[in-house]
Amino acid sequence: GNGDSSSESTPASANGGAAKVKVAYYVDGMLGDKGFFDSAQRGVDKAAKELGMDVKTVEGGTNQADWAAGLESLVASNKYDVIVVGTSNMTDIVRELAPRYPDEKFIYFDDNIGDIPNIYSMLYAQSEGSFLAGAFAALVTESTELAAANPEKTIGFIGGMDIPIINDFKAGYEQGAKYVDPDVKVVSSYVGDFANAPKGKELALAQMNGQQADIVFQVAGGAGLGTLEAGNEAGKYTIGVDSNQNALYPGSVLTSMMKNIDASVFRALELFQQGKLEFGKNEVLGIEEGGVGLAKDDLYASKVPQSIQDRMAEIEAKVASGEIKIDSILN
Amino acid sequence: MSVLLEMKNIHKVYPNGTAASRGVDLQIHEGEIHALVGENGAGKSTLMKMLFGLETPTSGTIEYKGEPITLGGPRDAIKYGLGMVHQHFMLVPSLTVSENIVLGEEPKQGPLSLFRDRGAEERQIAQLMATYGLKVEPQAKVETIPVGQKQRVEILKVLYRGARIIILDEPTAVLTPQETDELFDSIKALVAEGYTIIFITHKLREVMEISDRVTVLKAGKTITTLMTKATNPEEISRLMVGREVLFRVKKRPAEPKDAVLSVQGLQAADDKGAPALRGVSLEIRAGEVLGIAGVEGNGQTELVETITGLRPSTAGRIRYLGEELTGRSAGEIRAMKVGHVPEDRQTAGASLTSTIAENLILDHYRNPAFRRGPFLNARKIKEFAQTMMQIFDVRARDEEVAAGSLSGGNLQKVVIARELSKNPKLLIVSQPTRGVDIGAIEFIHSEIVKRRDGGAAVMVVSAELSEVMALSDRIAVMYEGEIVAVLDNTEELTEEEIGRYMLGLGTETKHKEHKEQEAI
Amino acid sequence: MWQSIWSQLMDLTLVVVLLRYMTPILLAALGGLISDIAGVLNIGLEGLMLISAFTSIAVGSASGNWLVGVAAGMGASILICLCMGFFSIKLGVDIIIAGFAVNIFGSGITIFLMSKIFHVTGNYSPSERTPIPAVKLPVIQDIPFLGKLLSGHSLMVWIALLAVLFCVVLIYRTPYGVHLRAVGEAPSAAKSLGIPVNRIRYSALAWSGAFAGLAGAYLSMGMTSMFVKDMTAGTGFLALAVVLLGKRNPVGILIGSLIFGLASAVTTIVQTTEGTAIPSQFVQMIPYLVTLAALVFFEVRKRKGSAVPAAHTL
Amino acid sequence: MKSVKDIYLELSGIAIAVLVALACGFAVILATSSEPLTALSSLIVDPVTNPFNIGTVINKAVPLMLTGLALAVVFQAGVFSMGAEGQLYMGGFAGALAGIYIKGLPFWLHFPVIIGCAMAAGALYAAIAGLLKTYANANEIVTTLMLNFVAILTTSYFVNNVFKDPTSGGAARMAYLSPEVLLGKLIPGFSAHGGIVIALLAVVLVYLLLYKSPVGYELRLVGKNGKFATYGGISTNRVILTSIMLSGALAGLAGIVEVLGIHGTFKENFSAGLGFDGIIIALLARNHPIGIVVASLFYAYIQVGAQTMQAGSDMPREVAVIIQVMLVLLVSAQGIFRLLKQNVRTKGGVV
Ligand SMILES: Nc1ncnc2c1ncn2[C@@H]1O[C@H](COP(=O)(O)OP(=O)(O)OP(=O)(O)O)[C@@H](O)[C@H]1O
Ligand SMILES: Nc1ncnc2c1ncn2[C@@H]1O[C@H](COP(=O)(O)OP(=O)(O)OP(=O)(O)O)[C@@H](O)[C@H]1O
Ligand SMILES: [Mg+2]
Ligand SMILES: [Mg+2]
Repeated sequence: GNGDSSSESTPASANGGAAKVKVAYYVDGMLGDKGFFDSAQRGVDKAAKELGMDVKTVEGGTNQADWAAGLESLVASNKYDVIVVGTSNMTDIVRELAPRYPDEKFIYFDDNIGDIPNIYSMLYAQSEGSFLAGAFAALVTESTELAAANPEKTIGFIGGMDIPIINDFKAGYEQGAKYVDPDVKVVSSYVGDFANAPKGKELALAQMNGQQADIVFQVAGGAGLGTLEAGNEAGKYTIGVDSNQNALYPGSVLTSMMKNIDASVFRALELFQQGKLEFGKNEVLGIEEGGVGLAKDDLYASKVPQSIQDRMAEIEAKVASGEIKIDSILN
Repeated sequence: MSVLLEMKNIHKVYPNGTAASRGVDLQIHEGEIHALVGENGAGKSTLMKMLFGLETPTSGTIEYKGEPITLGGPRDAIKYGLGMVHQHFMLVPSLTVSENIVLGEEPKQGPLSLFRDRGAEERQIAQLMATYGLKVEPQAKVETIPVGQKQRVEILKVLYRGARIIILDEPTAVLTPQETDELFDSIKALVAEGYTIIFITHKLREVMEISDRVTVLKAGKTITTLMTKATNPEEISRLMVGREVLFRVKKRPAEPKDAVLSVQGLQAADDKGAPALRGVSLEIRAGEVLGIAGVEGNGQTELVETITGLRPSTAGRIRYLGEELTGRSAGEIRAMKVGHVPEDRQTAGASLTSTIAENLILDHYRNPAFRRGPFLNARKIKEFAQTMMQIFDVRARDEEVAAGSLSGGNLQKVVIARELSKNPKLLIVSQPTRGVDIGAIEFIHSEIVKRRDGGAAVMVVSAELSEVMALSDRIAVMYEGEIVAVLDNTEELTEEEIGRYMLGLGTETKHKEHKEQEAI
Repeated sequence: MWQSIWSQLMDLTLVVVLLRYMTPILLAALGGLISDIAGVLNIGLEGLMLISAFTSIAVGSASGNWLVGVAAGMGASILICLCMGFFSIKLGVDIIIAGFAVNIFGSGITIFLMSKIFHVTGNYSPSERTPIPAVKLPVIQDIPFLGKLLSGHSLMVWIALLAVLFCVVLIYRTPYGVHLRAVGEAPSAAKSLGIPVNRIRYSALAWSGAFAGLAGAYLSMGMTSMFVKDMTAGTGFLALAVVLLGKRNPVGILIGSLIFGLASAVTTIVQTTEGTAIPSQFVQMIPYLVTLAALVFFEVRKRKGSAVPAAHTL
Repeated sequence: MKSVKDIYLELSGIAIAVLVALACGFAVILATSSEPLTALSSLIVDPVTNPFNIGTVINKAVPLMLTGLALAVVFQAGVFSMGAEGQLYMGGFAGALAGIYIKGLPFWLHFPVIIGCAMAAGALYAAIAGLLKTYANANEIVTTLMLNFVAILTTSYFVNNVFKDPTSGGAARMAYLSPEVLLGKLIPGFSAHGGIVIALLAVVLVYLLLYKSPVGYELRLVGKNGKFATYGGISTNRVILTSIMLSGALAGLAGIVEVLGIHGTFKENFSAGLGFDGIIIALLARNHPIGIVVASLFYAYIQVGAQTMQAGSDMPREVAVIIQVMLVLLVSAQGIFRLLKQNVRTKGGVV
């Protein structure tokens, strides 16, 4: 922990006199993806509220060239006790930077950083989560209980871009679907970016109307919101991503594949405050660790047939126990 | 006659610091034709732009029928019955003739008068054309019609707006003699109807022929206003230029030597693909000037462009100093010491946004003498440009001034300087003095004659018959893409005779010489 | 794949999708056209569309009325265009710089306002949706073929098609249209006839704002019911390309937009067909390659029509 | 050439524009920030006081200089290319391939080979638009915009599939280039990398080429008056093609310098609009190489200012961007200069 900060002048704070923990969150992009950036922000915000931390978020923007310098100026300012940063895009940058600032501490999410003593890193087994989404989708398309499920065994996947990180979701999704029924067809399309919501919608409509996909899993950030809307408009089903998007179109977004970045970031910050966070450690947060999973809220409980819920619980248990092995295309 | 308009002590400083008017006074009487003369850059156009509200005087007053008026823009000027035909056409090329005529004052129809009333437009224009005898195809796009007709469109524009005072800024500069005559007929008809005309020209013959009074400007100041009847061209030119001006070119009889250029059966198409040259044959010898006369549009432009490599020929041969020119590029031909002063100095003859020096080195920048290693030799270029400007009396601050800021006469001198600086063996000169003041004309003419005497073969193309006659040793007349006569320029040769050939009314007797020419 | 394209062509899905892709491009391109013929090339279409997309959905959902939303979107877009005019006409900023500035501004201000007003980042989906209505034609909608062809499209699709007609009339049938062309082509000639050149330019920019505004509103209230940051994703630049592809004339622009819409629709089908061997990046290229091909095709055909070969080639 | 008075007027015009822009920016800051002074000082002072930030300004200015030059070259030839973005990707891509797959060359040979490959790739890619313009008369704005998409998608495919570094995990990139060919830091401890040397060298060369060489003379002549150039025997098509390819080579150079100086290898989406920023730079500089140095540094400065303001105060990123836009607009407001000059020149007159 950060026991000694007597030199810092602290304004009157909630947790009685003790110096506030100063946290900086560096976003290598911009907030508003309704995905992992926002999710981490929620974790950080929660830490500010519940743990009384002093939080500063810096958005680096979409220009990759800015990120290394942006993060470094934050680190070099020496104003923060711990820096939260993540995503696979930052891995190389942080690996290079952290050893040069051995006194600074980093909490890294969404990738494993390797053996660096001042970094605690967390990787989410997104292929595990996507496996569940795929299994879920296969169960939905074969369901006879769901009104909008057609006899065709076709499910859809819409990715933002045709890049490895997205294709890792896709690979898990396909494995999940094949696990339930090897005959299920998976139709995949890519928007080309993470912003073009109209295109995300058109692609979904084409999958649903042209290819008879009755459920579509989107991994396309803002563009994916168009996909969710398409499902609602076409009277079909969708699966949200990263955070719980079930409530956007109740009954149409049947579940969401969540990366629980918020919870894990909050947890890490809490441990940090207590001085218990093990720097130098790399964790893989899968289903078992609660790092990924399907969003099972009230909507899930009420809109998804019990039979599917039961099957999913069963599959989840098998994944968690390691009985089902899932291949990730990364590493 | 009553004073209709008066400009008093007008000063004008342009934003770039040029003082174009430095105390001008001008009185226009109702119903007169008032000529305005002066050297290039004397401030004639500027003065008229102020009268038409396009420029604001820096100081001074303008009075209309004795009342001071302010002109905030052309709209105000139009209210006072003013109309202006500009020195450079103010037309929108892709619009039709009738759209250009009514532009800004369209007949309207429909709800809230939102739409154009093309019927009314057609009727009004037809009537206008009939009344003033100015015929132009109303539905033709302006970019497709010849200059003479563009000029008519400009005048129709002014008449359509009901102007009673018409300013014509060098209207005859681009007209053929025939077109000029027609224009003068129209002007006379207008004056007879009570219109007032202000007329700018560099041609003193025209001043004498048509004006009632003439005002001379020099360096932004009024020198004087004279009754035309009480003066003569010599006096006017002396007032303008400040010295005697020669009106006849002094030249010795030609001493022609070997043939430099010989063209045989040359054919070429115009921009639209129609045949423009239908088998032209001619020969120019060292030490002579061959003039090309003809009504504009009879193939002169195409002839010059084909010889200089700017237009492909479809048949025939061009030989120059024993070498074949046909099929060579413009660059190669220029490199063979062929000089070419193009008819259009504003676009083809000069790059207005480049400096004078850059305009002058067009033939030299590849020359090793102007290089230093892989680079251009800036000092050498500067020296060269300064020398040229001195020899050809180009008046400008220095060689780094943009060519576009020169007056027309000075710009033409730059073009001539460049083409002569390469010591051409063949010099082709188109419209060498269009829009140029009399002092500069004298100078340019004498330079051309000097080259002839130096042994160059010279071809002069001009819409100005008097210019062709003044410069040429022989005159070839073009009509419909053919050379219909080649005449020796002797004392007996008259403008009327050439004129007949130009109109395609040639007689058998003179065709003899034409045949002779073909036999070469 | 071919079978899939064929069947979707036959059941007219292709046409429906084409119309949806075409509409924002067509509208924005018509806006670009009007400013372009008046001599003020508007590079800022992208930013204008974003601003309008945000404003229209924000106002539309607040007022509960899509018409108010669309009007607000257009208004905001027009306002920005007038500012562009102020900077370029009055202050002499290069119109291209002003256009890029609008693009950067549009992206920034929408995200900023979204967080300030709605406390959301990235996207805004109002709970009360007020989409631009679809036009269901009473009798026609039940006729098998004609019904799908003509009925059920968003009102904005029809507005876009009517806008082509509107632009034809505006440009060729009204005095104002002639003034626009004159100002763009020969400003000094226009000025010498007392045509208020600058005012015409402002108005042309305002028109381009109005049309870009419609295009933006269609993105957030027609094609979707949400605003997503940077959701135009290059549509404004495609519209700019269509302005030039369409040879600066409304019908040409309609054809250009149709070509682009068709290419996008076909691309969508190809992309959603299972088992295409072509990598997705190459499929995504189709609309751009088709646009290039169309441009070259039209130019070469035009050149064959003219008799004189260009005098000097390489 | 310009007189001292003109230069003086120009400079005071710029000073006024900057002051007005800052006033506008300050107004926005006052309206949105609770710590306006901190925000303002981090916007204006931070980029030039902290050595790390100075280095960042320089690093950001490097690609802007190169793309600015690329565009100035075509603009001067009268061609409105918007294709620097795509050419930059092609250059970075080809250069990175040469860096990774050509093995066994000594550094002093390998480095120029990499640069050469990048410039050649940029030039060849640009030649497509050039040939379409000269032979098919295809509008260069349309072709270059389309070709940008094509280049970005093509390189994206290859970097995600064929040439992906297997160890790169979720981020698509090629293998890192060997450190010896990378552009290292100029001075240890100072973040500016060697790209600035390349950029300044390019500025000098382009300046000489444009203003002191026969090629530049032809190029500018074609841009100013194509008819005159044709009349003078210059093949305008050849000149246009040359200028577009030259521009492509410079854009390719910008790409590889970013790769060697910042990223270490070719990464997907690494440019983020540098090719379009170059258009702004070239126009701000009125296509003059020296102006481009100033404009790039200015642009980089306000970009870094926007970042430091965001990091150092409560200003959100978007407001920082808006202030950045205001600065660009006002500094390029020639009308301010015009008014100023006019007042000085016609002073004493009744206007
Ligand atoms: N728009 C302008 N800006 C700056 N200077 C100008 C402008 N127009 C004309 N001048 C300058 O003002 C002076 C007078 O020009 P003006 O056009 O009135 O001459 P002019 O008598 O019509 O000459 P010409 O016989 O060549 O037509 C010239 O020195 C010219 O360079
Ligand atoms: N903006 C300007 N700045 C500087 N000089 C100018 C400007 N506009 C016009 N001039 C110059 O003013 C002079 C007179 O202009 P104008 O256009 O009336 O005549 P011109 O056709 O060039 O000359 P001429 O009548 O002799 O053929 C010309 O030299 C012209 O180049
Ligand atoms: Mg099914
Ligand atoms: Mg004049």
